[in-house]
Amino acid sequence: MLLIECPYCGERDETEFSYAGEAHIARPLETEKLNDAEWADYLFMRKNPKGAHREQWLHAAGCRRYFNAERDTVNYKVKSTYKIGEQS
Amino acid sequence: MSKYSIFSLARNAMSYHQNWAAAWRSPEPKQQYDAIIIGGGGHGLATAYYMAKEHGMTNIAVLEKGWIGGGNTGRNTTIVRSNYLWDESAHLYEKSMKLWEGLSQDLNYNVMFSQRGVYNLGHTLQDMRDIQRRVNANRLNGIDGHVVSAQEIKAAIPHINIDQGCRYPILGASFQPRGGVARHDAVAWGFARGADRRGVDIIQNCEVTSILQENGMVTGVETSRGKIMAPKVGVVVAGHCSVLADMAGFRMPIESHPLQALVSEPIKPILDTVVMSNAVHGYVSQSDKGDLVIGAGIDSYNGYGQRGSFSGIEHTVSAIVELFPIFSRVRMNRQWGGIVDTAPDACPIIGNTPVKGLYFNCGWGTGGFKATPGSGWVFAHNVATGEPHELNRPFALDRFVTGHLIDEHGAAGVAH
Amino acid sequence: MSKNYRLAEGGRINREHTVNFQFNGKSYSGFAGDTLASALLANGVHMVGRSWKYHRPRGILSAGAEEPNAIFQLEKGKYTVPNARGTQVELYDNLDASSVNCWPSLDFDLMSINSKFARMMPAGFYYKTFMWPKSMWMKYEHFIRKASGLGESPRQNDPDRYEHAHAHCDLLVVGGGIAGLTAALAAGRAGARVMLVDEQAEFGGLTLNSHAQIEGKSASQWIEDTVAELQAMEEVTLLNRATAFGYHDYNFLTVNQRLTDHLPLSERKSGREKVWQIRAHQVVLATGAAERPLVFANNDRPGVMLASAVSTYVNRYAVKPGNRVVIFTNNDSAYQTALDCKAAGIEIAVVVDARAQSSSELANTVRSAGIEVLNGSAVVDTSGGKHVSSVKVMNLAADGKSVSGSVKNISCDLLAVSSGWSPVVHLSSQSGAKAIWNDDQAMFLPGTPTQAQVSVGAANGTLDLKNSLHQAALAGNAAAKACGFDSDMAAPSAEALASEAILPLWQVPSIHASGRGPKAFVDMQNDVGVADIQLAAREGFHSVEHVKRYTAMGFGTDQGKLGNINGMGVLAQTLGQSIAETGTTTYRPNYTPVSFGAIAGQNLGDELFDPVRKTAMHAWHEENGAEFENVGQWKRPWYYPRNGESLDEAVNRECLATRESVGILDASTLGKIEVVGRDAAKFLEMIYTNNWMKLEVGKARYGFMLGEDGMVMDDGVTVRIAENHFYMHTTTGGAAGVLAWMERWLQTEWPELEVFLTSVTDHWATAAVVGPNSRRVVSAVCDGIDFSADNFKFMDSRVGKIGDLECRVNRISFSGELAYEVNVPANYGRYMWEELMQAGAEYNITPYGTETMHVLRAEKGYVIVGQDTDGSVTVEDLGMSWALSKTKTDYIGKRSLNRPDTLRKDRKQLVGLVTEDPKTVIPEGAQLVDNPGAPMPVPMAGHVSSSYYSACCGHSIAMALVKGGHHRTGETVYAPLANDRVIKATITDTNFYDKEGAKANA
Amino acid sequence: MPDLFQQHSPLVQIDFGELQDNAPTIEETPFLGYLNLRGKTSNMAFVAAVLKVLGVEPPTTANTMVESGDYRIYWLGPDEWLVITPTGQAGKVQSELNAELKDVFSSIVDNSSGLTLLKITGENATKLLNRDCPLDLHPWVFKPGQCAQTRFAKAGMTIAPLRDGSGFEIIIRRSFADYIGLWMQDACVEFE
Ligand SMILES: Cc1cc2nc3c(=O)[nH]c(=O)nc-3n(C[C@H](O)[C@H](O)[C@H](O)COP(=O)(O)OP(=O)(O)OC[C@H]3O[C@@H](n4cnc5c(N)ncnc54)[C@H](O)[C@@H]3O)c2cc1C
Ligand SMILES: NC(=O)c1ccc[n+]([C@@H]2O[C@H](COP(=O)([O-])OP(=O)(O)OC[C@H]3O[C@@H](n4cnc5c(N)ncnc54)[C@H](O)[C@@H]3O)[C@@H](O)[C@H]2O)c1
Ligand SMILES: Cc1cc2nc3c(=O)[nH]c(=O)nc-3n(C[C@H](O)[C@H](O)[C@H](O)COP(=O)(O)O)c2cc1C
Ligand SMILES: [Zn+2]
Repeated sequence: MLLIECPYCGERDETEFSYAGEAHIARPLETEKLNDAEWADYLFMRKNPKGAHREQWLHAAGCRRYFNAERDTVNYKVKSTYKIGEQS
Repeated sequence: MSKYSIFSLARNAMSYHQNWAAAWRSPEPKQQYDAIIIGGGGHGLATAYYMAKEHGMTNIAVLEKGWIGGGNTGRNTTIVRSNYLWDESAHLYEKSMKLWEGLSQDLNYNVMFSQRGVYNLGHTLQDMRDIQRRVNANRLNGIDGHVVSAQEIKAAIPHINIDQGCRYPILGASFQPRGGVARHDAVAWGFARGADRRGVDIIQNCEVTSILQENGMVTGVETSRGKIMAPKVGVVVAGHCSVLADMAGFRMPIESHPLQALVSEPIKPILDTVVMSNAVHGYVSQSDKGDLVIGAGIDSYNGYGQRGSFSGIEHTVSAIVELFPIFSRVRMNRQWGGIVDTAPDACPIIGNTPVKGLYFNCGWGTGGFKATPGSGWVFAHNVATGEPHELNRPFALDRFVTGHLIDEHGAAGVAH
Repeated sequence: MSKNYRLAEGGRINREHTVNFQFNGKSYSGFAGDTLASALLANGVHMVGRSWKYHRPRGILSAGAEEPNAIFQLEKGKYTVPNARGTQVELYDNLDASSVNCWPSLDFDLMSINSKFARMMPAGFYYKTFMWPKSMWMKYEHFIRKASGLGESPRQNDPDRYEHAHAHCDLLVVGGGIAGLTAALAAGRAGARVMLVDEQAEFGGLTLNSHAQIEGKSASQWIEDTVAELQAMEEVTLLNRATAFGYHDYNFLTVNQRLTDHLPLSERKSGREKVWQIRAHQVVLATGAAERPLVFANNDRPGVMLASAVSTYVNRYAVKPGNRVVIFTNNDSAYQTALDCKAAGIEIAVVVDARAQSSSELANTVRSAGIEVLNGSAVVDTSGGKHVSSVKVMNLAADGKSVSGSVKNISCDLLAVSSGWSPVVHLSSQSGAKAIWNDDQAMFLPGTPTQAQVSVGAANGTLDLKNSLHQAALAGNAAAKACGFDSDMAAPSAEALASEAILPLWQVPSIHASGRGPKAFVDMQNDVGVADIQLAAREGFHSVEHVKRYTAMGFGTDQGKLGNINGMGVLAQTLGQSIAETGTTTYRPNYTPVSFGAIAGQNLGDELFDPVRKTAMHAWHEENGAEFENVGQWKRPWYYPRNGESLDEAVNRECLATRESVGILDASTLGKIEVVGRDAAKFLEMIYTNNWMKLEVGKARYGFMLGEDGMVMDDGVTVRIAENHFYMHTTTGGAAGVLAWMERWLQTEWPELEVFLTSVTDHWATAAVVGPNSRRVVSAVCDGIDFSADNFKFMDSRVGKIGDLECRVNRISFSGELAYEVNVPANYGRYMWEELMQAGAEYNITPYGTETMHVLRAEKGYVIVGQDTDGSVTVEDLGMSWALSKTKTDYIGKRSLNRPDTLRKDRKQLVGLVTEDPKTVIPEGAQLVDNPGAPMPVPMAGHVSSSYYSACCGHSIAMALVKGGHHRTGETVYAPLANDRVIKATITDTNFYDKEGAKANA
Repeated sequence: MPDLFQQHSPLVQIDFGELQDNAPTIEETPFLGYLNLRGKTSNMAFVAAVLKVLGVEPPTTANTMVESGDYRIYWLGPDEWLVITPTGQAGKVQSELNAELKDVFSSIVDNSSGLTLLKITGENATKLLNRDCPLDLHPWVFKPGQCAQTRFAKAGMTIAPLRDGSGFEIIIRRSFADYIGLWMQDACVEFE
């Protein structure tokens, strides 16, 4: 059971959050200019690393903010959490 | 090597079982093979088996980082069925079902495939529409199944709660009589023994650490036990497929999630079919040892930890007690997790990759055990011939580029 | 009738309180404070069950959680519990226990014939046989299944309730033996928030048996005083009968507290069990150690018992487990058992010690008490039918690898065994610390912690009192300090006791050739013997995980607590490798099994399994006889049957009444989101597929939302309330998802946009007033609005009043009728509804539910996302490309619409269907084919997503997704049904009623 | 204002009157005014406007609340607050805020019918709430002046300790209120 530090509210139980997948995937600015493969890359291709992972979470039952976390996908330890737009 | 039978069992009993041969050898890896299969789960072993059996390729190695069958094959809830919605998947899973039906005999290894039927319950009007749609499609695809009413369910499963006043009353179900369960470990062992008998080297404790390529063509792999060369490499590593893809230099549309399961203490037979529910979110069957085998959905986050969160267990167990209130005093014995490779459309990815000679078979996610023989069979064809079989062609990686996704979330629904 | 093995004095039982109970239909008595096991032993009952596979007689082996054999069915009927461990069942009045896995009776068990065929049933025999003939497998399996399992599931619903609790503490101590008590005391005195849990009824652990002294008083006095001191501390919580069964990430532990199982059935009430979910800053594991049995031929006979268990029965329960005992050990601790037995008047035949010599103080005390010790010896076999009557002893080589010399037969009725101790590293291992093998101590010790936890006392391999206390005090102090408390408690004093090294002995060498001779058991519950492990290794199952799965070692209700380490030792020996190389299997929750009911807690049943969301008018709907439909978590009126009407009858009536006069629908469940800010319109341009910049204030527009994959995700009408203020509707089921989705774009992708989103779903109650007379009804109720057709047009939004109450009225229609949606704050929802009903009375205003709503919208060809779409349908597929902006360069999902697959001409497209026979309604979910006679697999053209009988049209109508359907109008398709019926239908457009839209615009 | 008696609380179908002897007291305070206030505290105009209307700046410390006269302001997020007003005053406060914030990026949404408030007091209040709320409610950790959004069972809630230490107030959504009420009633069986 994860214990996640919301950068706004502090440490809270995992059940207050919902997971929102890989972080730092920017939406392409001019989507029309992408070919199908590049678009597929944005849509579907994921790093899915074994180890350090940067991901988004939503503090759904709390402040309703999305934020980023760096979490290890093997031992599940959250190394840091940081606000959207910030670097960890 | 002797065939397994009641007679060989009796004969060996006379010699106090001192003379059984190893089910598979434990050879040292050779430097060069015609093909390498990475991943000694059910799918990898089946691939090697069918490559040897159907395509005459015997100079093959299966490389397994741990012990064979120790991945999802060894930790799944063993539900087998083929009642998928879309034609592409229905045909693939039905191929697998047909192979299951003769598998013990083909392998000369009893995988205890038990066709006790599978119920997929519907709890809302939309559930029932979806069930109708799927069953109708199945029937036109030659796959058995019918829609049953709550009363028919009750008649077949006396202990289920069909009280219409409960939170999500059971309105009906789809029922596939040919569905059922199998002894998961035996599937890995049976394929391993079958492959080994045909000359395949099964090499355990051998982790692939990099994929060797020259000019966009695969040449072999680096492993924890040294370099092993081969012009063809099939990757069948389930939850680890992104890790292997990374070694090969491309990305996959896959996320690896923990999927948990649990068992009760062994009890006398009380449930002789398989019951699955999307809406209430849980499924249960009873193993031949007597434990209730229970599972539900994935944990939301990516994870390679083979464990998930307790909240998932809590929800799963309440779903089961909601469906079967009489199990309330039965006790949960053990829980565990696997690493499932989920694809955006809940369908597998089987076929060629950007690297020549390198083939991937993954994305089975929460429901690939049932596909083990079929997946191995088509992938053997793909690796051996270099071209996909008709059955796996729709499952190529490029569907994510064209947009031709095969959305089986409805049929896959609750993890299974 | 039964013999009395109760000692005249001593023990921690309450002799004032006799407790009568039943076992296998016979009546017995014991005392309060007994366990079922101790009470049976006091009555001379050792044999309590049969083994799983061979149905061998089995007796009580231990006195705790590790028990593999003494498994009972407790009670009958609704209170029945399968697989209860008799060693942990507290005796209560009229307890009714019976043996499991034997038929017709424990003494005469038909299946014990399996024992005769044991040779045909080695490990993994299933996999080698039962394959021919193929058709017979399901029959074979039927019999295999019959033989499987231990106890019986209840057949009735559970009368008990279960509870949950969340808790937080500075320090959680698991295990209330002297080590746990000491750690808790140190932190507790420092003022920390401490929780101490122990699975037993009493705190004190193993030391409750002991004659040792702590701080100059008897151990039991010290325990009593310490517990009292802890109980008096405000921030300390002690939970007894509470098992920590799982250790998860982030120091999250689950504890199951049994609240009533120790009470007679008649006194039980309220919650039976409580599952605590505890987050602890620090954890001290003081879970003790479990003694290992020794492995030799026929080591499973009733009357063979762990030496420490013998001591426990004697000292704690004042029970003599036998009259004449042989003690067989490879380490010092069993010598204490010899002394305990002697003090209890049990005759000691001999102490058989595998070690060539033993000269510790304890061993010497035993010798000087006149007890014979045979060093360098081993018990190689036992005799006796259903109870041990004698043992065979031989000389054992110094390395433990062979036996020799003559066989001594020694008679006895009790064999106490000890193969050393295994620290209970389960929770520590679950926490992520991989147990480490220690050769000197011949045990797995807790590994390096990966979380804030530490093991102390016997759980840490510390088998002496003084050091246990010392470690525990240190750990308690350290934990308190880590939480910011000043703590420096000195360890309670006790005397050190030196002991001699253990001689690891994983199996007593057999006098028979490999695989022959009587079975020597490793895992008693699953009947795994030495020969099974050797066979597995021979067959190539070398990994300990393979051996586990091939032999079932450790799979039972005891999870191999006693057998696993011995099994690993045997495997290591067989493979010629060390135990460290062999390793353990994975430790996983649960430490001991936990009722499903306890894990589910209160979250069950019609009200609490999942939230039931109700609108402000819910009570009215109930009072007026509505049947409800689950839509997401909401309960929505489905239809309002009158005088026993069927669904169809009610719906036909509701439809006609609405189209002919006026109907009313509770539309409160639709998601409602306020979109506010300078960039609100700009934001909607990205979220919706159509244009929003130019929408006039006071006007509404219908829109589609796509996922980035281009598929329809949600739809709804959005009203522009002010220049920078929109009021959005989502589908009922989609509300939460849509809000999170939009927030995600705003917060993570376009933070520069000045837009705020607020959900107001719960704030507004909405009534849709629908039908030609709707204008009359709403204008009678709502003041301050000009309802005239010219001034309040279709898709207009107005603010008015109901009395003093402000209301918002939108002229939107999901039915093709003239219709108004009236919104008021939900506290007034019922008031508004009743006002409308009253005003509508003269027009026979008819409340209708979701079913009629579905029919009305289908008559107009309006789609329902999730019914007519399934995540693979585009707006174009729905034939609604008018809703796709041609001018916008981008919106969510737009790029995906140009992928090759979305451009395909043969995509499934939404069409209407009219059946040949107007009365026939095609079932929803029917598949459509062009040629019903085609051979299998029959190519499918599409499927029916919505289908109804339309009373207004006078014929059935349907919507279907058909391949290339937009170009197939007028063509025929067939719906082959499961009952072999085939329905013929013609493809039409999807608008079946009032094609020109005159009614909605009236 | 329309007649108050025309209002129905979301808990109209639940009676907390007769709970077990040792159960905490559960009382609804229905019909308070609730405004959802959004804005950027980096914008001085926003802060000033709030100060002017409510007499206090919106709290910027996470998980805290402030009181000002009849109003209470809960921190809900970095740019989000819940303003609680006495019954019937939400509309007035909303208009005042709207007037002051006309040209400031902000949003004031009336959610008065969307929420309701329960006071849970008595010795076992914490126990009852922790039956299925994962938050640490211990007075060392969660003090008067603090507040938090969290969950109770499968529903969300906003919770704050009462000033006098007698228990907590929780604010819950209308459509989940019945569920939470039933859950609590059921849980109270424990407190015989
Ligand atoms: C809890 C749970 C329940 C499930 N229930 C069902 C069900 O009821 N029905 C169903 O049909 N499916 C179910 N599934 C899914 C099913 O288990 C999997 O889809 C299927 O077993 C996958 O088989 P596999 O052989 O591809 O993968 P695995 O069995 O996981 O095999 C992959 C192997 O690759 C090895 N490997 C990984 N990386 C390397 C490397 N670098 N070098 C060498 N080897 C490597 C791994 O060690 C592993 O042994 C369930 C899964 C889980 C976790
Ligand atoms: N001489 C020997 O060989 C030997 C062997 C073992 C122990 N000992 C002595 O016994 C004493 C042991 O004291 P200790 O306190 O370390 O151990 P203990 O065995 O006395 O206490 C452990 C306690 O933990 C409880 N427990 C275990 N797992 C639990 C769980 N998951 N949840 C809840 N409770 C759980 C048990 O009920 C028990 O009360 C020491 O004095 C030690 O020297 C001696
Ligand atoms: C179908 C199935 C049935 C199982 N039955 C049992 C069981 O009866 N007893 C048990 O202890 N474990 C049982 N397990 C769980 C295994 O012990 C083990 O936890 C699981 O295979 C995952 O491996 P791991 O825990 O070693 O990581 C079962 C597993 C599966 C997949
Ligand atoms: Zn937060």
